[in-house]
Amino acid sequence: MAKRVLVLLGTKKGVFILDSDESRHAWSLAGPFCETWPIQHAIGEPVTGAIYAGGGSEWFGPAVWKSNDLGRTWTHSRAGLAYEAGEVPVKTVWSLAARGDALYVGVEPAGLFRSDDAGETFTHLDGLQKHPTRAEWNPGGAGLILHSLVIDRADTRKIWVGISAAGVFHSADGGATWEPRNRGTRSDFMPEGQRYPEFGQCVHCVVQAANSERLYQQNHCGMYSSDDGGRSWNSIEAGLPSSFGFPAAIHPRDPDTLYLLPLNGDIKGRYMPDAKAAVWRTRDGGASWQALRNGLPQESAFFGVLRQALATDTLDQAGVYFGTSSGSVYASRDEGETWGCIAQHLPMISSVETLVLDEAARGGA
Amino acid sequence: MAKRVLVLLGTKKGVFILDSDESRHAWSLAGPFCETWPIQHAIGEPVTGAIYAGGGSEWFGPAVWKSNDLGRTWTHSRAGLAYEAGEVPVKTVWSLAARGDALYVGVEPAGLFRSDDAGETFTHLDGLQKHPTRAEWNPGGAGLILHSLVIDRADTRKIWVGISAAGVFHSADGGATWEPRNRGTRSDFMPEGQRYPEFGQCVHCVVQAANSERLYQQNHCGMYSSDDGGRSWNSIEAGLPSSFGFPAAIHPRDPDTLYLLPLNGDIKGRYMPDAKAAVWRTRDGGASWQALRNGLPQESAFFGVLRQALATDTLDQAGVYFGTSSGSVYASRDEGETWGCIAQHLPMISSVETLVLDEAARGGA
Amino acid sequence: MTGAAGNIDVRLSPLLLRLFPDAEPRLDIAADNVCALIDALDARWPGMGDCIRDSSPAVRRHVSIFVDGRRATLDTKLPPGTDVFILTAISGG
Amino acid sequence: MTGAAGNIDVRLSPLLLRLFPDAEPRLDIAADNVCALIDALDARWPGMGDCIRDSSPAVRRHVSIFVDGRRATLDTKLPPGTDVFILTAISGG
Repeated sequence: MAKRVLVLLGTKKGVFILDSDESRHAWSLAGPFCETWPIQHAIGEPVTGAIYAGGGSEWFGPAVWKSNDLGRTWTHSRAGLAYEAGEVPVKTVWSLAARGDALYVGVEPAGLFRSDDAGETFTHLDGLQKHPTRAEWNPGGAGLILHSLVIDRADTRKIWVGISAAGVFHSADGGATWEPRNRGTRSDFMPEGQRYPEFGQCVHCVVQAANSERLYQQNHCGMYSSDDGGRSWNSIEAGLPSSFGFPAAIHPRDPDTLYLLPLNGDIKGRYMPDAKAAVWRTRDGGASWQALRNGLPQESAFFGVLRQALATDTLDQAGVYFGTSSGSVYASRDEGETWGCIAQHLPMISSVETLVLDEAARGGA
Repeated sequence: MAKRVLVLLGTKKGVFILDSDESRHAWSLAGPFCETWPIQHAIGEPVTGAIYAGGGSEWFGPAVWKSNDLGRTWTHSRAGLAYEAGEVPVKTVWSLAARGDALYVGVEPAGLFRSDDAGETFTHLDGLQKHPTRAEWNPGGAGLILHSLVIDRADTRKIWVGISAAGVFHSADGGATWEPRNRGTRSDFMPEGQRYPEFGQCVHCVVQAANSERLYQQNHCGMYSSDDGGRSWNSIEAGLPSSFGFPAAIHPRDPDTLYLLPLNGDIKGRYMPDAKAAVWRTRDGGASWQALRNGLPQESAFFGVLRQALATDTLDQAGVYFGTSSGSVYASRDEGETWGCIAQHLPMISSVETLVLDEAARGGA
Repeated sequence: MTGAAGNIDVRLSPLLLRLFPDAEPRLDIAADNVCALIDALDARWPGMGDCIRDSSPAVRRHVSIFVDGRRATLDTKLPPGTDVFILTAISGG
Repeated sequence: MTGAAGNIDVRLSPLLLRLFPDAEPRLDIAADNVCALIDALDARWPGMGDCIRDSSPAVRRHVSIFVDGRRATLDTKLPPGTDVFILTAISGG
């Protein structure tokens, strides 16, 4: 059956949706949705076709928005999406992951919630709050944020989260108990002799490889992979122009293929290296890297790309998409070989995700 | 003598400078300067040729940067740019105004400093801190910010400041004493019956007309002019697509000509009305308005323009320039009739100012 | 428009109305204090309570509740006939 | 490299060095506590003090001073031979 591709954009001012047929040549733009709230993450659930968006209003606090008709109409809920009275209140939703009607929600200050009714009501999985190291977690410059959420494909009790700046934590029991999984990742911002702590790393993005249990991690200080569920991490940054970047996106079928967007460095402005835009790809699990620049701006590219703003689709050949801090979206329909700008003049883009549907589903957005 | 035009951009990641001859057809871009600090305002002083930039590092606090060679080299100073011990510290510099070697600096939390040695050292003009209403000033959502700074052309002891959200204040004695100047401006965000207070208005931008003592004010709630130094304000918003916007820029010679960039409204996303970009111009002091769209994006323009990001130059015909929240700069060399994009892919633009020099000054940036 | 005996007269911010399109911009409601008022609003329009009040618990930082023209907290008493405005703060950018 | 008798061993953040290109990344300096250390740095490189310390007075929120591996405040004592790192916090966006 013919496919339809939606690119879901979480932005500083609501959700936007780009929509194309499977040729991915022409895109229509709809939005802004979600009352122009700052949206950190918008995702699509491929089985139910639901679209979820999480963020936080500066007036009204956090909520999860939902559309069952591909963006045409939206509802919002915050039922149960709160800590106990007296705790620092939940400020905003940062990350979402869905499996059918189960929805996982990562928030700031760092915590994890779960919905079993497709985002109507939420339950706090309080294991992270009860972790013995919790009091020592460092909020870093941007706050204590649970921004990366990996639910194992085979066993949804197995969860990895990335928290800035506490590091990677793993639960084998659906969020009840957690352990730090940071061995081998650096903390260059600590004094010498304290740069490989048990926790406190500034993780930027964690993803799980396709058809595999392998994890990849873009960190504030380096790029890593792990073949043992995060118990140990190996540096795969050799060959990259910078060890600093935010997002990482996996190929939909090949566990050895990964896309990154390195920036020029932590303290040098955090834009494209040499102000020339490139996506970097490995085909061999990080042993070697190629710059993909064909069609991307090669001068004065002073934008950044945030941690959730790089994605692939599931077509063959895979599409690759990223959204910039300056509100442009670039897309490749050939696994990164060639690129084009498919939207511009948008608000700052926080997240990019794709939803591939059977053409019969056409009618929304 | 032939002229050279610099467009000074304050951005979230440093200062950038666009440079052209007087034809204003081709622009070269230099930057980022100022160690990619968040810069709220960058200005040029036309007599000395000095460029000043004010901002605040998230690590190191506020400073004023200065270049005496048109951007090639920079120094920074914060000597004296602090409140008394125990006060809430100065967070960032927001606005600058220069007259020869005198430099006025508006900061957050709202206060005013003055340098008499071209930005080497600063003295706090503490009249605003001592104002009897100070304790009641409302910081609003973005903080208590002195963002608008008008120094009278003829008499530098006469100063008007705009503070969010305390309103407009005037000093006739160089900053020693102040009085509120808000009569006639609305506060729609207050309960009915309290919408014309003595102070507490959410002023967005104050400018002084050319060759005149007239003031113009873009407010959160309306657009106003005053012919009595701000003692009373008259609404001039009829004919505009929205009463909400941030910047205002005067024509260099005609006191009746003013440029604005209205947004679609306070609670609707704060982007271009109908997502079509337009600068609005009056030629009759606000009695009527025309939309100037020729060459500006007319679809999906979901960007905003911040309060200091619209400027004119002093050539004949006057140039008009604005920078967007999505990092693009648009310019007109015919007083707004036609427009072109002269830079893109930049960080979020906070301020746009111009510096017109005699061609002999060429050599910097 | 003054309320029924014992009731208070509540007006809601346009931003809240955008979020809860079924809500009324102005309503009569019975509540002894601000906290009880928020509970009553939440009972009518589920979720509205958490939009106005956070789990501190406190009125959210950028929401203002004016009771007879003065800024109120959760404990502020609401005698019959009181005027209440629930407004959103101005905000930059 | 341990300092001269009575001195402490101070290392400065790369970000501070970018702002003060004449400063040395590592130096021996005499100071009884963190506040005196900052005064001494400011005397050598005018303006550096206000970059590290705000007018609260306190170490700036996103600057960390580690004294023998532990996070310090302005009052923290600096016995001779102490290792001091002046570092900048990680930060988003």
